[in-house]
Amino acid sequence: MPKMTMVQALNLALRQEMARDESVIVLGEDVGVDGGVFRVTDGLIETFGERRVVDTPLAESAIAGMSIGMAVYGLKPVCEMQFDGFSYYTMHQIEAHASRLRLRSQGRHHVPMVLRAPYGGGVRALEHHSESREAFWAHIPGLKMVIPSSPRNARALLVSAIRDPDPVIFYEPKAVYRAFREEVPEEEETLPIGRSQRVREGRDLTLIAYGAMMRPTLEAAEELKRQHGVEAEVIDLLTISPLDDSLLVESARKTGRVAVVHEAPRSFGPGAEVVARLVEKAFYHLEAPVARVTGYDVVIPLFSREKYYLPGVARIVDAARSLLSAQ
Amino acid sequence: MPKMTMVQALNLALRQEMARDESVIVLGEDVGVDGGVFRVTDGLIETFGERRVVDTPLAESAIAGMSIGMAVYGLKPVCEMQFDGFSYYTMHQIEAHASRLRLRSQGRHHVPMVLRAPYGGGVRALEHHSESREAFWAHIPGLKMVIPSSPRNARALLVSAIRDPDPVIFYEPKAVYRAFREEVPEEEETLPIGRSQRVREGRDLTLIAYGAMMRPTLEAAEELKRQHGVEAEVIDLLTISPLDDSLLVESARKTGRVAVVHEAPRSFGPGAEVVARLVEKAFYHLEAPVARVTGYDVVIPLFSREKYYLPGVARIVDAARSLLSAQ
Amino acid sequence: MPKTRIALPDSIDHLSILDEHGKIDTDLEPTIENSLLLRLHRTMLLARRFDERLLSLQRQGRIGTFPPIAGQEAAHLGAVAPLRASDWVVPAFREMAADLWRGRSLESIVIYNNGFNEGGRIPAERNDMPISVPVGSQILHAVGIAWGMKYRATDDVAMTFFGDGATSQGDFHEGLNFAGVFQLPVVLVCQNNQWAISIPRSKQTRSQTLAQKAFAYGIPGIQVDGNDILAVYVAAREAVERARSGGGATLIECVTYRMAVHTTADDPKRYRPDAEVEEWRRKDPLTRFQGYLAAKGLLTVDNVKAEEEAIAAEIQTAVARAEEEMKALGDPLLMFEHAYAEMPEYLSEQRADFIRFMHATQKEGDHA
Amino acid sequence: MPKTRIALPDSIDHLSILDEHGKIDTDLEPTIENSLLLRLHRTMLLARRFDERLLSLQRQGRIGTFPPIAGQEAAHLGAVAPLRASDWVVPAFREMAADLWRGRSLESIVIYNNGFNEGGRIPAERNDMPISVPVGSQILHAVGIAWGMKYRATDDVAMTFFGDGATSQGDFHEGLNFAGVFQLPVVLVCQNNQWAISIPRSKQTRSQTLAQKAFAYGIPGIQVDGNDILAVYVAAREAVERARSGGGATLIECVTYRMAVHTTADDPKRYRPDAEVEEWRRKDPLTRFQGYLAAKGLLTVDNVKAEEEAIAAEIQTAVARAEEEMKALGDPLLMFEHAYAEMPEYLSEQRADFIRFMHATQKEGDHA
Ligand SMILES: Cc1ncc(C[n+]2csc(CCOP(=O)(O)OP(=O)(O)O)c2C)c(N)n1
Ligand SMILES: Cc1ncc(C[n+]2csc(CCOP(=O)(O)OP(=O)(O)O)c2C)c(N)n1
Ligand SMILES: [Mg+2]
Ligand SMILES: [Mg+2]
Repeated sequence: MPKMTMVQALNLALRQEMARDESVIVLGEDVGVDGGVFRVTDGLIETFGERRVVDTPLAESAIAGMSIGMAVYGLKPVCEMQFDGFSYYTMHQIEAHASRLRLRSQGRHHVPMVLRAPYGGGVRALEHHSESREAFWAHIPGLKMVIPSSPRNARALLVSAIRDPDPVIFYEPKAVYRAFREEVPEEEETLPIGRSQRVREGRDLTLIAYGAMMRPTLEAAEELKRQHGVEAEVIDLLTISPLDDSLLVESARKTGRVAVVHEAPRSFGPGAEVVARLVEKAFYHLEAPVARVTGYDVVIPLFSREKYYLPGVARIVDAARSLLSAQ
Repeated sequence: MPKMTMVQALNLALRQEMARDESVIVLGEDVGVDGGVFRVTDGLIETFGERRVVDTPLAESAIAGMSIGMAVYGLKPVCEMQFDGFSYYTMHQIEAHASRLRLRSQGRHHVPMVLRAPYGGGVRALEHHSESREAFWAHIPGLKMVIPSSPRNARALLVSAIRDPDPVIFYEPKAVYRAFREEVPEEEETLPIGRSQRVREGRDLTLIAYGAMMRPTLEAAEELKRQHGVEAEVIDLLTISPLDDSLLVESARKTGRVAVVHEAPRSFGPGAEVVARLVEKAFYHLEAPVARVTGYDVVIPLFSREKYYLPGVARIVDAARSLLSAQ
Repeated sequence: MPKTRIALPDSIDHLSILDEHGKIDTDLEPTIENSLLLRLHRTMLLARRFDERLLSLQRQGRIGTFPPIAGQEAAHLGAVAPLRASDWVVPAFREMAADLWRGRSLESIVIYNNGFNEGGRIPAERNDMPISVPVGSQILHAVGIAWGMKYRATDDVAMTFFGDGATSQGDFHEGLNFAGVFQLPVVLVCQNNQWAISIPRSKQTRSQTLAQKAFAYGIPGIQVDGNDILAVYVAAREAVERARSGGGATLIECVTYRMAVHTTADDPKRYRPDAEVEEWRRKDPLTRFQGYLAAKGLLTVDNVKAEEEAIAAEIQTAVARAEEEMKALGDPLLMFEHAYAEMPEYLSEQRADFIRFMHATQKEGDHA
Repeated sequence: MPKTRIALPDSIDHLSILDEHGKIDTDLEPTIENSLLLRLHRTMLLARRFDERLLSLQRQGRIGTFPPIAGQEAAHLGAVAPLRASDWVVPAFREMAADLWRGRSLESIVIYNNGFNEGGRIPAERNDMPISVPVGSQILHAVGIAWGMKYRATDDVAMTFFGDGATSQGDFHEGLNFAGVFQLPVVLVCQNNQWAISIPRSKQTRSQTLAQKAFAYGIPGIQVDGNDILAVYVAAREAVERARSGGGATLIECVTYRMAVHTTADDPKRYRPDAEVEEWRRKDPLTRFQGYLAAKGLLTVDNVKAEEEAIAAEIQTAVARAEEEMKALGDPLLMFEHAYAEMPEYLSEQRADFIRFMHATQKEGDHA
């Protein structure tokens, strides 16, 4: 199996899905000739032409709204937001239409579109280029909100998202784009949307994370083992919404101690929902308050101070140790 | 003291603040001659003229964006969204600018604007006229998110919001607009933003709600007492964000049993944050899982089925009784 | 040539064929088959009467808030008449006459206005989008559908409707710009009915016409007398043909008038003089069209009377049938349908809990 | 008159005074005080050299990503030159020459580009808004500020900058429409530098000029040679005077060129031919302006040499000072500042926990 970066793996997913199904269309700002500012769509225009790889004018609401129309018409648009921080221009189109046309038309229309956006910090970028606002989308009924964490699962989830009959917001952790390589099979591979994964077994505590936070979380798990002899179970959400809580609940019941990690601001963030689900379904097994290791409730600072804002290995280990010493 | 509806009380707040401070400007769609579709701005144009009560073209992003400019220039714009369901068009302006200009300019500029929007169900309205998406705004650092529940606190909070140096999203429960009257003093009255209120004392369990959900919650508390001899403590959040958890924590420590009520969809909704805070700060006092009595994770149905979607007295009582029978 | 006037090829025409006094410009009069003229008339009359009936149902509390269409029937029907079934209409919320022409049932309208999502159902055999309430937002969907039509190399056309107020929205601008850049087969029909709730056209924008906004996107724009069904038809036909033949998008501004309330929750006395309404009453598109048809010998007093009776019966039956159908819609569990292709687990749990709760409270005899 | 051409009073002029061969149209040549001309030249030269320096700092890893301005200096400086201090400039992100003219320090630019929020600080004595990254969004702020100016009955003016790409955004449309409807003292300066990252002007919109988009809002529009500082100045002065005297908004399209990369993260070789860049190099605004000043006897080779040296020293000092200043910005707790006027309780708790954590891990010797 070839080793790929996440950018290459996403490109593979797009390339194969476009080859497989000519209703798949890629559109957005600079996705064509330029190959996308992160090069996720690199070379697609050479293979599939301007007909299927569409450089659009600079207008996010239109990119989303046109995608909705395309999807209703029977195409499978995969549109790109250049950065997470500009995707809120599409909020109205997504909330009012993408997520509801199935309901509004009583099943006659549906919106099999994918809206891709690089999210999160870690690449020394400008303001609005490092946000993590997946909670916005996760709160909208009728939408799906997916965040991969590695090249291989990114490829498989993007394929699933494209084939999904419902609209999927697909956030790509830009810090992971080129951070490491992983074997990704040439052959088609999908992953079910709406399922989280246990990526490390452990009995002492549970760490729940997703996206770019998976790496520091896994490192923290290693360090906990190495330095403290603690076996942390690690779960990768993969789908934020609809949130599948079965694995979380199972793990929390086993370990009784849970921390959830994300880079989004803490208050009203995705971690709160994880806590609420665990309280609903595993309350009597919890031996300590579920901890949230997250971004702070401020705008993510410009890049020189970003590292203090983003949860890192040390903060996760610190939280885990508090959890373990509880009671 | 005259008895007023919430609409009248809000009108009083605007009228008095405009008289007191000529930098207060009211703007929005149909807020002038028409007095607002709910009549909250009724008569203001007669008193203050077109200069200060501004009918705008139909463009929500512009209403918000222009308000940002006005506020930076030193005015205090109070802009109206005709309905909650159209306020997401302003998400970009609010997220990218209103909430950040203080930070971006390092204190040189700030954005003392208020964005008012009627929210929630209960008035037999059309699609997009009954949403409850306060969680969007609550998740944005730098913003404040306020929701009154009665004529008197609506008036006092709106006055505080107008005087606040930071941007405030002010959701008005349209189901309460004309539902009942309350004494509202002619004299100036404010309420601190960022403080919740205990509106009923009790020792058996805690009900936390806000906005339109306060009435069924209080009725549920009455019914719990009448039918089951249970003393429910009731807390009105008033400010959703920045969330003041001190009272919630204090009450949860006392009763050990808590339900949070809102009409927003459950997942990733405001209730999750309440649960998370209680877990962080009152975990060892909780005798049962914190319950969420909320809208379901679907788009709020058109009005004929709305009553099944919205939490009512019976659902709150039902949840309270489960809480009490836990363990 | 340091200060040069730039030659702009575009210009804006105003088109009017059948004037408010019934005078016809025979040079411009389109050749339309008699059967089509009569079908248009029937739909116009049906729409007018049904609109009146909805208003009375609303006053009786038998439906909820709705937006009447009176005065705009010609601007609806003239526009959709050149379309074929495989084309797509992407409406706003005030194009009931166009909806009826496209095959929407009276029943579905009554059901929708009673607050049942089922009233929005689009039958499998029909294209077209359901009603779109957020002003201007649907324009982008029409652009996307037109993109699909071009991609699939059909010669179908998407036609979208929106009001004068909608031209202020960002989505209007973005949609027209995309339509221009991609040369899409889309017809953009602006119902300039002079008001956006209480905001008059003059306060909506400072541009002299709405049609000239087409300049900004390099597409043709035309202004028509929207109460003249012949003028609307001619402009729409030209635009539809342009779109079908690869000529791209057209903006049509129909100058018309909203005769009634904005919605039944609105009181126009607060913001506009009766005299203005009276003035427009003289330009009524229905009487104007009827005069034309009578002059052509296609309509007699007796014809009209017979049609009125048939229409009254049709409406009567439809309302009764809708009220009957709604009895079958009482199941609250329907609110969990159509959220996703497959119901997510947590939503199933919520649904199950709702069922438990309903049983429990029904047993106790209250579920307020 | 059933099919009538509507008389539209608007038209679009193209203004050019000093052409790329240095030929001057003496009829149109503005009278500008020599001292102003020389100050403009100095700022232009400073901006050019500082831009070059930033590029080399970026290549050395001493600053982060930034958007170079080379080629657009005339379109920046000609626009802001007619402003006074009490006016407000509302920039996008590529108007460094205008920023310098308005008093922004070189230091703050270095600090900002090093990823410190402190670099965005606006000094108390200066109006103007900080950099705005989301394309087109800032236009609305200028409109709101202009609203305030009109409300306060000042004769100040707001001037906002944006690119060709920005004209596609909904916020551009909404902003210009509001500016027209409320007749606001705002000057809308479009930097049409032919590219929005990889998207050429021709794919951004189908309209022949960007200036003609003003028609849609009933405001005047003009296109100018953006590499001709005299033409830009004349057009801006006219627009500023119109705005000051209650005549409302103007759209100015400066036709210019982005000579360098979009940002230092961009590779224009992927999407545009070198030949195009070469062609524009011949239109360089700096050499053109220098030729004009030399012909006027205001600039000699020696003058320029002296200025170049002074500027090199100024830049050198500023970079050194900025790098010194940044040493004092190491405190991570600064990230909790300026969120609100008063820090909310829960944020204070987070801050306290951060302090606890920093102490704990510093003690253990790692805080990766
Ligand atoms: C985005 C949005 N903002 C506000 C509203 C509330 N609203 C409904 S109709 C309307 C006026 C629309 O005017 P126009 O576009 O002229 O259409 P008309 O009602 O005249 O048919 C308004 C403000 C809405 N539906 N959508
Ligand atoms: C709303 C938004 N979308 C996307 C981007 C990413 N982006 C930054 S600059 C740019 C192109 C801007 O083109 P133009 O307006 O012509 O300005 P220029 O860069 O040429 O100065 C894009 C797409 C952004 N900053 N904001
Ligand atoms: Mg209208
Ligand atoms: Mg550009």
